[in-house]
Amino acid sequence: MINDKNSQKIVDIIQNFARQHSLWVLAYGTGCGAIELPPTMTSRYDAERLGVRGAATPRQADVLLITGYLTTKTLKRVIRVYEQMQDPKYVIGFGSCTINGGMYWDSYNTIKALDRYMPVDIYINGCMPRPEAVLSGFAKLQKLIQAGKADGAKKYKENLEWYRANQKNVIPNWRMPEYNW
Amino acid sequence: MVGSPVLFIAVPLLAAFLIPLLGMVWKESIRILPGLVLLYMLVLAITLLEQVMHTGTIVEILAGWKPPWGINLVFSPFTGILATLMILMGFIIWIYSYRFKNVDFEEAKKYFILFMMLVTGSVGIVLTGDIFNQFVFIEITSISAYALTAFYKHRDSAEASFKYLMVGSLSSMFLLLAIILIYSQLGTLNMADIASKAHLMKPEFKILAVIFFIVGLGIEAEIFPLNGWVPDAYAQAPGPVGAAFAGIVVKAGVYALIRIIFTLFDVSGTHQFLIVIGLTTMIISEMAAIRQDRLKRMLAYSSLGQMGLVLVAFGIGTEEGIFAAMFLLINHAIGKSLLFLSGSYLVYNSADKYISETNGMGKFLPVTSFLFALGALAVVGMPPFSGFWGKFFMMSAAAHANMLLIIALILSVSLIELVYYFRVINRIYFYKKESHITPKKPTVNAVIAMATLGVIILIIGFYPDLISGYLHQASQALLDKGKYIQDVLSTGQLLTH
Amino acid sequence: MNMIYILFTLMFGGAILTFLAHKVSGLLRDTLFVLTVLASTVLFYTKIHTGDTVDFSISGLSLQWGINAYGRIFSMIVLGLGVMASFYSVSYMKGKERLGYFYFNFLISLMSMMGILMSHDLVSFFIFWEMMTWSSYFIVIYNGKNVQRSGINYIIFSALGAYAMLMAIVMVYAHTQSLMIPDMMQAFPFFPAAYKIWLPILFLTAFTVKAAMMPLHVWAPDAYADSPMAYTSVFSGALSKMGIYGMIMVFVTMVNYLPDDTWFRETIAWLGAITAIMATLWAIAQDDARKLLAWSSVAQLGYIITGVAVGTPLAMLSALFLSVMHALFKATLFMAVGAIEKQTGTTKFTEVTGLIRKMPWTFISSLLAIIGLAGIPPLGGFVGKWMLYESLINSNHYILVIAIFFASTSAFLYCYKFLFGFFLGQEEKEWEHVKEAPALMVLPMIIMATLLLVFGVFPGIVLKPIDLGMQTLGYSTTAGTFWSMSGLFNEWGNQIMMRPLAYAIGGTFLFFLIILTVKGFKETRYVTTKDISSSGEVPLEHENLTFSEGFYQPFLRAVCPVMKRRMMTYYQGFGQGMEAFFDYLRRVYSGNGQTYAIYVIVFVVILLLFKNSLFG
Amino acid sequence: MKEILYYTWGAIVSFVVAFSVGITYMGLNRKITARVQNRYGPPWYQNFIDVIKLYSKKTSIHHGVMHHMGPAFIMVTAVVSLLVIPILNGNKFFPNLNFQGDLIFLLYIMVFGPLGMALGAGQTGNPNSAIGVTRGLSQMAGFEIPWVMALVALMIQYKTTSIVDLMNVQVESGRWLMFSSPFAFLAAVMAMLGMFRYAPFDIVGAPQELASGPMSENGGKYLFVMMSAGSVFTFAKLTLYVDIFMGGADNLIILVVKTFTLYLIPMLYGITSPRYRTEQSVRWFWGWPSFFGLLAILQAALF
Repeated sequence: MINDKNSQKIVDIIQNFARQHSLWVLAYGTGCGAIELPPTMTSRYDAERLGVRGAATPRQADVLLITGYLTTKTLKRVIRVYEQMQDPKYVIGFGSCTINGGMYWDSYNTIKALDRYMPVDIYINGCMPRPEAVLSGFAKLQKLIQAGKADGAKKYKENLEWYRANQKNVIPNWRMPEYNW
Repeated sequence: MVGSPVLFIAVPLLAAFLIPLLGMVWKESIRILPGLVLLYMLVLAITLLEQVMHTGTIVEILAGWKPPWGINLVFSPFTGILATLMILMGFIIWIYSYRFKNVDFEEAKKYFILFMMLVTGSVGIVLTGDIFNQFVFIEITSISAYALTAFYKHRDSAEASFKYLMVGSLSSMFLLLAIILIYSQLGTLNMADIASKAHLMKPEFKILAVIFFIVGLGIEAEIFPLNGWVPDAYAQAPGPVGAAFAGIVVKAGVYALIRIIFTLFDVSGTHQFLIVIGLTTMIISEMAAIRQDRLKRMLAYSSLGQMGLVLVAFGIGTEEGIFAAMFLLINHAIGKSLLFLSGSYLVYNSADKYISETNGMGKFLPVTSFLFALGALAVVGMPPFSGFWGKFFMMSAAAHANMLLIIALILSVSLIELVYYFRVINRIYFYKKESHITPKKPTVNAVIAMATLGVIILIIGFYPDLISGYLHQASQALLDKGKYIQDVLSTGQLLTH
Repeated sequence: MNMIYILFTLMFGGAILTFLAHKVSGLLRDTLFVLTVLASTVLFYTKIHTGDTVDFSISGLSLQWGINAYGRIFSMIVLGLGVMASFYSVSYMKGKERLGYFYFNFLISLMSMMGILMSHDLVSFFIFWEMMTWSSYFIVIYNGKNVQRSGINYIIFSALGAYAMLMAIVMVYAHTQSLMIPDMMQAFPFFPAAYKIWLPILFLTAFTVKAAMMPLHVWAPDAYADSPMAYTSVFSGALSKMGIYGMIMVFVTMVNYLPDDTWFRETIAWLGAITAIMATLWAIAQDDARKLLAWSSVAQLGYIITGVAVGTPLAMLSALFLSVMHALFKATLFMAVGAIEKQTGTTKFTEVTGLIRKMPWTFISSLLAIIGLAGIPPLGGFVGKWMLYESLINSNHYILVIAIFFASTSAFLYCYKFLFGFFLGQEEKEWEHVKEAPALMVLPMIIMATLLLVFGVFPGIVLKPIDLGMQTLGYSTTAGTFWSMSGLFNEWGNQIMMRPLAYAIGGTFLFFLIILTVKGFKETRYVTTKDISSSGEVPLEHENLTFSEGFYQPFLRAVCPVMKRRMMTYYQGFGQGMEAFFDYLRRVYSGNGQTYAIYVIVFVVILLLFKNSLFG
Repeated sequence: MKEILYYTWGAIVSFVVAFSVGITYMGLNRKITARVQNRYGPPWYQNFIDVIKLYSKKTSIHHGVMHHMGPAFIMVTAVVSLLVIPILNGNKFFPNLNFQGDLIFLLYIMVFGPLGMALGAGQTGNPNSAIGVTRGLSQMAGFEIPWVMALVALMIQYKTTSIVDLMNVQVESGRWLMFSSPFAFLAAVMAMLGMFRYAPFDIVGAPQELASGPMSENGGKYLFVMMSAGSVFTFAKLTLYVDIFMGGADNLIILVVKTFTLYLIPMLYGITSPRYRTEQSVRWFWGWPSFFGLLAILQAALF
């Protein structure tokens, strides 16, 4: 019965619906982008009507929001946080800095392309992206989830060695527990 | 018949004089002779005591003069028990001090002579039936005690001895005054005779005599304002002498006081006076004891407190009270002697005899420490050791006499006593030894002496019936004044026939 | 020879033999020790029957030993704990010094506790009481820690109590000419009025010292904490119950006959409740497990005292039941602390963490014991507390029940602290080598924790002997009335209502545990305690992030006004004042011969001046 | 056997009802909070979605046996108190296990779960969890006082320790205890604020401060069970209050109305309040609420 394909499909639909409408966000306020989150969450734009809600710890979170540039120092922590999150999990790159370094494109200690180090499901462009952009980003993510295409975590698992190599490349003293998903 | 009471005085006195003579012949004899004498006396005392218990008081007349005029010795259950106790203590202390001053012949000779004198005098005080004779014995005891106090010839011991001497001579003076008063009034010195004629005395003279007796004997019996010499003397005298003071001399003093109060005169208020003075002694000396930092002084003060308790028990005045007092007396003699004997080994090699110098001795001197603890428990009155029974009988006697407040006072003072004894026990067993102290192992004879005392404590603790029968008779004998008079005086009559 | 004599000879002889055997060999000593306890237990339960007595006399005092049903309740605690603790201590004390001394005093204290229970007269009661005091005292100072503080405190307060009791005993003896306790009971209504007030007060002073009631409790935390844990289990579990034993007798035989006993009962009950509250608060503030459990013992005894003082049949039943339960769970907990101390060398919560996987059996038994202590169903503690509340409410003690409830709620705080401090928290490299305690130590704990569970579900096992004992004390049987009326018990005293509830608890728990386990079984992983969500930071091996310093700081801040004053400081002040006074008085002995001569003269003068009033 | 089945069926039904009502309440709480804050807010069924999402999380981690069992403990409290508290007057429809003395039983079983969960939280080794637990326990020692005072007042006034008896009293007299024992009700309601752990008493799991405290290591299925238990327990507690103070309910609709009215109190008080520190909240509970509790006891003792 459980293995039956149709019922599995129904279960998938329900699960995806639930995942889609209940996004608990762990906002990693790395850069200036963090300032855009309060308006997103509060009365004006009210992200909670989409089911988006803050999560306190990585164990409870579904979405990791990288709000801005990442230095190599913070990258280590971000990776740690990402690895502590439970499947299914999604990453949103927030602002230009996560895409190509943005205004820090030539900084010696800033990460330029986030997706070399962790699987990003959605990038939100802008410097800074306005709350509307953030909301549209969430909506896009929800669509991806509904379609079952937000599989960054799976990619990360599959290409772990490549990611690890990149990560170790920029982080000099790599003292982290093994990733046990 | 092994002998008669007169031997209790004659033999040790003789021995005291023989010691130097024999010492010229065989040096070891100065050590052995006292022991033999005391052993003989002990056997004699026990046989006589058995006899007395069954047949009644033995009165012996010296030199053929019949009682009202001559000197007589009374071996009643009461005096007999005290004499036996003293001789027993003397014997045990002899065992303990057998090796005392082992190397120094002259010193040892002096010690044993004085010790024999001390025992003679004390036993004499108890046994004699003549009041002037008693005075003489008190002087013998005192003088040997002065000498023994100053035995070490240190500055401190000489000072202590001098204090003792000063107060002691005052005591003799008052005693003599009292005796003169009595003789001038009644023309007799025989105790029984005085007792039977006491009502003939003018009341004010009687009271005066009692007061002088109380002061004179109170110094020996260590009652409160008169006992300033005690801590110094106990602390400065050699260990066995301290034990002898606590186990023998005080007992004699208390006996004399009690005899005066119970038998000689029936002045009203003396019992209450005993209680008040006993309580005062007890409270003040226990308070002083808890603040001592030297072991022997602490023991001395504690001894004062115990004697105060004994006086209170006598002051109750009932048969039960006297029984309890006797019990306490015996327990104090045994327990305190044990404490002095073992305590002097605990602080053997320290100059100042501080309590803190007993730290950690439990590890190095296990037997001595154990016996000290046993003695302390017994003195404090922890069941099932001997002290408990004394305290319990005393309490119940007081309760029967409806003296509840006194019980409460005594118990609160006992609390103080308990605290300082347990402090010492804690130090002995659970503190680290001070590095500059080298413990001295007790000699075999010392261990035997202390162990004997320990065994007696345990035996009495578990089986108080062993002595309680005797003590009941003794207390009846003390209370029955008429019988005492009759016994003594009728012996005289018998002789005339 | 009577079996009772044999029992005491056995225990006393065993004690001495054990002491002597210490010099010969360790194995012989341990064997003798355990055999003595076992043999006397077996002897007691097979050969000595309720109602057996033996008469004898010492120095004209006629004494009697025997056992009644009331004493049997407590003998259950004493011998049961004795057996458990003896096995435990053989393993716990291995390799320590002065074991002969320890075992000797251990056996003597067991013997004297049995003696207290079997004394039918006041003198042997007192003798055994004092023997219990000094033997336990010698164990309290066995470790040599804080000897002058905890030891002397203990002995002072015990002696205070004992002397109060001695005074009461001689008062009774002087008045009735008999030392028999039954005679005293019969004669009490006819005592003079002053005696009727003072006797219970004096007796209660003695008993409340051992039961560590409020103004007389200051010795208890130190003494419990400083004695070796192998003995503390007996000390806190059984020895303190002797105080309860005596208190109940006083309340039943004396307070009941007071013309107006309400104020008396209320005072004691409130003192018990205040003890419970204050000791609980102090337990919360402790960082050392020994201290925590010691204060907790004081608190638990506070409940029992309240129950005794209220004195309705149900309250008495609850007090006795709680006594048995307290003996079980507190002994288990002290043993657990001992096991941890043995394995890690420390008992501080701030030092040891995360032992749960290293010492699982110790954890399980202390978990059960803690649940019992906290009074959470279905363990034994709940039954006792439930009866206590019910009795307090029925007897109109409204505020008292709040006080007790407050204490019992706050108890959760230290209960959690105990479990968390040792067993939970981060698992450190420092304690990686720690292994489970030896079987001989774990087994007694497990057995007692299991008993706690059994007694919780089938309280009738314990309630029935208690009921018999209460009938000896003159209560009518509680079996038919209270047990069935309460709806919690059936006529056998077992928890009928608890059965469906236990099914519900068990069923729910299992169901959701299965859901939790089965759901995504393959994707559920164990991660170490270093792998925690701490802002992306990875704690290093030597970094211990466990929260243990200032554990209940906010709560303590909230209650700090009541904790500002400590009873101890008052006693210390009193003690110092007394010593200063003594020191002042001691100067009477100036050490100056002239002064002494003057004393003599002054004494004579005073006597002469007042001769008429003194001897007139 | 039949009885067991009957009770099991009853338990399942009550559980489902309690779960759905409770979780709806929590969703409504979010919605109302949002409206008060001038937001649109999530839909009322948002918490359903959250629960399902948590259930459909694929992976989860635990830190040991106690941590694994923690949510089950708290579920036990929720379910057993639901079974003991009579849901409707006269035990209609929902078979129940109440008995004489169940009030005291409830007081203790309500601690069982949180304590068990606290053990689980302790095993995670996360300092935030332990801090949260200590705060929770401290706060519990605070609010239990007025709560017990209120209960004791009722117990002594009506000489019973059974909830059903209290309900019968109200049914017979037709007067809610809320009106006949107003102080007890006040004290109990003030204690309820602490029991629900909404602001201003939400320091236990304050997300910004403690990263949700005791739950900070729980995710996925563990959080799912805890959330369900929370919703069941919410319903159980509200039902208990309705049973004791508001005359119980004859059918589910009345029950829902009454419980929701009651639920508005902590909810609205919470929305409009900042957060107390632990000692502040503890002292708050020992202040006015306990005073009202005392008044309640006085009232019960005197009248």
